[in-house]
Amino acid sequence: MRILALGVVAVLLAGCGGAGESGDSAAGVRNETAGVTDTSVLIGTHQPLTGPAAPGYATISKGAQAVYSYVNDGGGIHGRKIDYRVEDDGYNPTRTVEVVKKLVLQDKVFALVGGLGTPTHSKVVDFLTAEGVPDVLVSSGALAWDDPQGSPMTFGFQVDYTREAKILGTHIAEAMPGRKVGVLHQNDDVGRDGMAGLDRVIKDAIVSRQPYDPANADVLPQLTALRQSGAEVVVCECVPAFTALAILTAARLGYKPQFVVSSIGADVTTLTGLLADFGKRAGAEVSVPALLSGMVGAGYLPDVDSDDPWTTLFKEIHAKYIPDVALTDTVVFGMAQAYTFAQALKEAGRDLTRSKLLAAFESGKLEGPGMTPFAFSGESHAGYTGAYVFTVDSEVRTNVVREPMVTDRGDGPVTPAPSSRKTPAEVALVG
Amino acid sequence: MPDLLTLAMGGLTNGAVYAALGLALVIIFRATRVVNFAQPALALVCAYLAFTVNRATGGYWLGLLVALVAGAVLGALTERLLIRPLRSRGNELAPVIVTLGLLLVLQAVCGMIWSAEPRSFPYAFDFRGAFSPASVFVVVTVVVVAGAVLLLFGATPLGLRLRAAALRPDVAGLLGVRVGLMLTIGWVLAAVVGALAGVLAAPPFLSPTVLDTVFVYALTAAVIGGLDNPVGTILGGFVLGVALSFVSGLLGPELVTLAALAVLVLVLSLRPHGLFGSSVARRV
Amino acid sequence: MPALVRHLLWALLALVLVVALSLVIDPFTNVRLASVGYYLLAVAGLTVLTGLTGQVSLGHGAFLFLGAYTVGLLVIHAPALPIWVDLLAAAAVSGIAGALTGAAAARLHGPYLAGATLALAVGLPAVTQRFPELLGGSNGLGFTVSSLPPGLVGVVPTTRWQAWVVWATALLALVVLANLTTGPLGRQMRAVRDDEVSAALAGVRVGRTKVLAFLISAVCGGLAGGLQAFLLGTAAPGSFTPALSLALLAAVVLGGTGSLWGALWGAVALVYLQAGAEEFAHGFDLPTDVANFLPQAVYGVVLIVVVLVLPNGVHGVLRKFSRRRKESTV
Amino acid sequence: MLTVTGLVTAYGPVPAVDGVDLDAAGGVVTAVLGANGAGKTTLLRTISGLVAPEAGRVVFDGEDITGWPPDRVVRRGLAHVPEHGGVIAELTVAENLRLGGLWRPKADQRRSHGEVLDLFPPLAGRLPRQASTLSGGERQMLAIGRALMSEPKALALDEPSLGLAPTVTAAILTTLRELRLTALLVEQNARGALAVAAHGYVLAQGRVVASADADTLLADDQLRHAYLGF
Amino acid sequence: MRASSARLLGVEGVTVRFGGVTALDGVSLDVAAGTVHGVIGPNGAGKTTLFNVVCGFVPAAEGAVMLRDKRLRRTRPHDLAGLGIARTVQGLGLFGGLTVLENVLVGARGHQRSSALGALLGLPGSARDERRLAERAEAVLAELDIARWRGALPGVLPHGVRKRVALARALVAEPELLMLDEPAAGLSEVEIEDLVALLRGLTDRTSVLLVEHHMDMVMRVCDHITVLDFGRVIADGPPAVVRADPAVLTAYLGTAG
Repeated sequence: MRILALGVVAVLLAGCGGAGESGDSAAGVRNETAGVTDTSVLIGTHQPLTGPAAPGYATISKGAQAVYSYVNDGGGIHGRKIDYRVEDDGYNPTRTVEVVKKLVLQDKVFALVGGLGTPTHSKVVDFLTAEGVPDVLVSSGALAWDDPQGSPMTFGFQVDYTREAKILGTHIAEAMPGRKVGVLHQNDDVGRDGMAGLDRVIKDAIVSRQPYDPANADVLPQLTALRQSGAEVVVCECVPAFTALAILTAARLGYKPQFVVSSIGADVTTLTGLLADFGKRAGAEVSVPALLSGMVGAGYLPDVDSDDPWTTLFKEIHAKYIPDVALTDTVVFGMAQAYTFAQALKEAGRDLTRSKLLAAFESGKLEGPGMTPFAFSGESHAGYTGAYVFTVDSEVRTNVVREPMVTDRGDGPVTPAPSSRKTPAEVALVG
Repeated sequence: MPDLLTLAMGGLTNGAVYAALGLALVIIFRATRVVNFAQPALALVCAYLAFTVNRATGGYWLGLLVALVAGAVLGALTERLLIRPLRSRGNELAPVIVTLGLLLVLQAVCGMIWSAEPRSFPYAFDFRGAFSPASVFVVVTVVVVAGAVLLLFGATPLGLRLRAAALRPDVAGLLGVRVGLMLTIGWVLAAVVGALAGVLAAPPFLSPTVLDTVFVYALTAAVIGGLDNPVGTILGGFVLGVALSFVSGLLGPELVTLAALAVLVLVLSLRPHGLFGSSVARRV
Repeated sequence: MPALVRHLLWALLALVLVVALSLVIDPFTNVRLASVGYYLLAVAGLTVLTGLTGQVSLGHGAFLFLGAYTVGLLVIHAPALPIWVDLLAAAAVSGIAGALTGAAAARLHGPYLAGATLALAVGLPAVTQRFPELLGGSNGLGFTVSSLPPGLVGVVPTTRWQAWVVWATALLALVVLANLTTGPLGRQMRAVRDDEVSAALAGVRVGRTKVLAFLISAVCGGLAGGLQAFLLGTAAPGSFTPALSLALLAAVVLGGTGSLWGALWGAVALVYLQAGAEEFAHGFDLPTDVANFLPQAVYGVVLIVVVLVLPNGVHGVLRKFSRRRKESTV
Repeated sequence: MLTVTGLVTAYGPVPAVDGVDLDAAGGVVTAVLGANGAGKTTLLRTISGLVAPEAGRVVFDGEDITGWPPDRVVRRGLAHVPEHGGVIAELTVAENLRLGGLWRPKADQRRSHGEVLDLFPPLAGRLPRQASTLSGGERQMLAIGRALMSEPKALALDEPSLGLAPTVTAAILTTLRELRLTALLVEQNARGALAVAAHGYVLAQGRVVASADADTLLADDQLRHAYLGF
Repeated sequence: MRASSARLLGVEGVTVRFGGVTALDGVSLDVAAGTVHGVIGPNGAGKTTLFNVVCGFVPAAEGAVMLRDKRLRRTRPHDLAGLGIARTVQGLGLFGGLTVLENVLVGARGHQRSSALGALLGLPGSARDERRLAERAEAVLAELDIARWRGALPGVLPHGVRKRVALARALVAEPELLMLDEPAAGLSEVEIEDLVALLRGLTDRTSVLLVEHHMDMVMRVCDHITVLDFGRVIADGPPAVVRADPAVLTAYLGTAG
């Protein structure tokens, strides 16, 4: 028996990374320069690389890594190469907590960048706050990240679901007045916050609200209900796979509503890939152009199809570092996020500390890939403040029909975004 | 008033797939008293192979054929390499864990080869309309295959051997039946039916975890119907499919899994061996 | 020495070892140490059920789910309660659920029980979607348990304290399980497992015994879930997938069915096999998809190999080994 | 016809058959007698390949069949009717019968089928019924008839009288003798068995304790008393 | 033959049918207190069914089973021990995963006083209880001369020892009525001699009802014998009477050609 007990000790010790005490909150002192050396800075993230949420999201970190490689090959930021550690949490909150604790306590990352998912990331915000670890550019449109008092370390990234829905609702009210609106929404904060935004603008027009469960790929009952409600417009607060499922299921029912899709589910490249095969077998009426043309979507990052200078840069990086990964909005998301973080590192200056990084975010000087400004300031930690609206034409190209708009998450108006926006050359991270 | 007909037809299509995968489980359970937890993964590999062939040739039927052949090979390999060594063990937990392990390995292999991204998988026919050709194809195929399997078991010498080997392996051996071979054939047959279920369940999107819920409902259908009763399982699959479609449409999609649990608890508390299952006589 | 004293001494020794260990390891390893602790409890509970009464549950994650949510709700809505009250409540809630499940399951055998319990693991967490206001929907509950006694703030790091609480609770429960396995109840459970009719003829109430086993096992699961919530501050449906239930059962078999020592090896495997496989995958320059799925594949292969090569699990091998050593020294 | 030498079979550490030598001559019935647990059934199961022996040899019709799988043994011509007949209750009478000789050419199967029904007329009327509905005697007929479907060179029977009325037992045993098959007959019903057998072996504790002509055994009061319980 | 008039068990005109088959047909018998009562008959005569009726596992279509003066209704197996009945089963039914001592301890279940909770918490009362039971079990093991096997699993033991373990498990409950299903099956002559002596020695504390094939043994051990054939009683009485009955000879030994 004693042998067994000693075995336990040995096994546990084998997994022990070192006996340092710093980094734990009880030590009382925040380590301002954890993960930073003269030649490198270590950052981490949690992503669903496997499991139910992996489809659609597993490529974000690929895009981010490509940008970091590009930056590092250009000499890094202030001479520091960015070491990006991706931990798989399988979209399981328990594992999120475990891997984030590992990143913070064992790997001692300087900052957490772009942690993905509301159910997952919401469980580590308090911990990161307590440990004093910057928690920036969270990959989720939930409202919780914007809480400078309660969670001073946390900053959002993408436009929140409420703001975006207000903009889409405004578009519906103006471009499709008097039409009955149905909503298909994921049964979590994506749907709840999105509906809150719609309700601020077009509450009276909504005739049916159908939730879907991401674990149940059969949305026939929901689309049937939407059709029965007489909805002429269907707003999709969905992830891409469910946008595609909704479009296909509507086609299956012979139901032809105007689809209006929030940015998380409106990735035309991904949708094209998902819907590609059906036209081949079932005829032109279910070809990709037939299914997607006319779809209205929202975006806040430059479109993959556009000749935006940022898109040009991202295409170059893509071609050089990850040519075998399809260049989707999801990949661009990861790239834009990484680029924004690199900018913040540059802004923080040569003597990098965690406080300086936070200050760089709150400076309001970060402008970049996104089509609308960040809300970042001392008072707000919300990410992008608005979105543009596009439609898909019969050649599956996107056309912007409403230039970038900004709004707040309350009852404020929807107004055009400022037109000024830095180009890659102005940001000049490399070279 | 909800569109009950559409809900029913949608449920029938889903139920056909549960029935087919459930039938695969029942065939193996009857032959070897093992619940094959690797069944969804075996079917998944076959569906991905069909996908690859589809992409390469643009045709549907060659892909289906490849999937069925792959199913046969995988079924035989699984039985010979993983299940047979456990037969003499007499431990009902061992095959559970081994098939679970295989499930993890095969799902991971699919992820490694085809990535976690969903891939569009075509329907066999036009999928539009309440009674779309694609839905009719799924339902008819499953009914025909189930009928063929029942005919094979009930009316052919091979079926007689299979049943004898499953019911009384010791006696079957004494009657000249090659019991080991019959068990392998049972697994092959089940894996082929499973592969078919996988290909039918794959549209519109295929990803490594897509068959997990299908498997849970297939197992539910088999348990409701009685694990050793193919007819009960097929009925169970269709009934469950329609019931869950109604629950999703009338009460909300979040209640679907709870409804499946409720049905299961109800059935098993009335009949611990399923609606049509045979109970083993109590030994005194 | 009476069994109780012997078991308590063992638990005390183990606790001393854990405390000593927690002093020399870094904070994150303390988190892992605590994780081993709550998994140990969950696996031990399941191994009692599976090993002693032969009932195979594929749904034990449901009891962890109940325990975690009980602690989460109490921490949020009754923050004044001390953590041990929360844990007792978690044990009570899952115990009641376990008794109900056990009563429904007592007539079921083999695959029927497996199917029903799997449906439980799939179905129960969906309750959170039905009551999103109370249970947080798919986001679940997030909270922080601050249980560090005021006198220890700044003296003992949080993670170390958490490891102590988790292990103290787990070891206390293990003492009860050890009493069970070595005492008359465990004997009756094994009798029921081996031959229900003979056990009944000897006066053992077969149904009641099976329900009791389920109840005890569920209490352990609920406590483990409560400890997980205490440690990680989260209770969300995404954490209690069927995969968790299956992993617990796999850990039982990996360690060696029916043995509390085996439960320890199973728990260590649950925590370190995944982590180890990830390190292993990162160690090579592999394509992303391969690297992402390698840990899962390694886990699956380990399961298959262990069952095929070590029928009695890790503990079976160690016992054989130590017995052989003993014999060679005599 | 069938020669067993030094056969040892064990379940676990205790041998159930412990060095048995036995010789069954062609064309006659050889009886194996003994109390419950004497090792009779294990002996038969080892001969027909259901259990692997620890030691010893089984030679049948000039060929060493030791360790052969049971399906090969029956195809070689040695059919085994197990204890209680081994009728598969879930199958019909017709299916049970067909199982006996599935590997043989169709024409041979048909011929044997006719012969078996001639031999056991009660079966003919019950072909489509589930075997579970048969009476004990009918089951035993079905079991023997099924074994005959393989047109065996020899038959090994395990307690065909189990649970049968004496008249039925007598009828079955008489049929057996009239078939003039080589048969190895394991029985507790010693008197009935010895009445149709040419030679008898008595087993106790897995060993042969007596071997003699059937008549000699019937006449030996002391042996009867000690080992056969009557 | 011991004079003992008090009736412990009475079977009164019991008929049992399974589907269309009549397994028992108006069977009556009395077991007097302090006696060994044998039930014999060819295989399939209905002996095990009779046992099951007495235990209450199988309901009688007609007739009644009386224990002392109380009519036994449908009993669940675990109630038997409380009624003072212990029974062995044909297949022995030993617990393969329990040692010999543990097997016997399970049989002593009825004499356990401490509660489940006490056992879980390992309270002193439970530990005392456990010691007391262990002493009783050891005593029975010693009486049956199998104490040296106490730590072994049944699977590795010779058949004769296993039969004794099953007997010990029944005896440790100190029943008023001990029901033995073929206690001599598979035993050697020497072992049967021991068994006969042992059973004769039990009559001061329990009555025995046994089903047995081994005629010689039954004749020597029993005070009274009931012979069944095809579900009917064809003879009933002391061994000498039964032995001489021609109907018994025909039924039990079979007719010769």
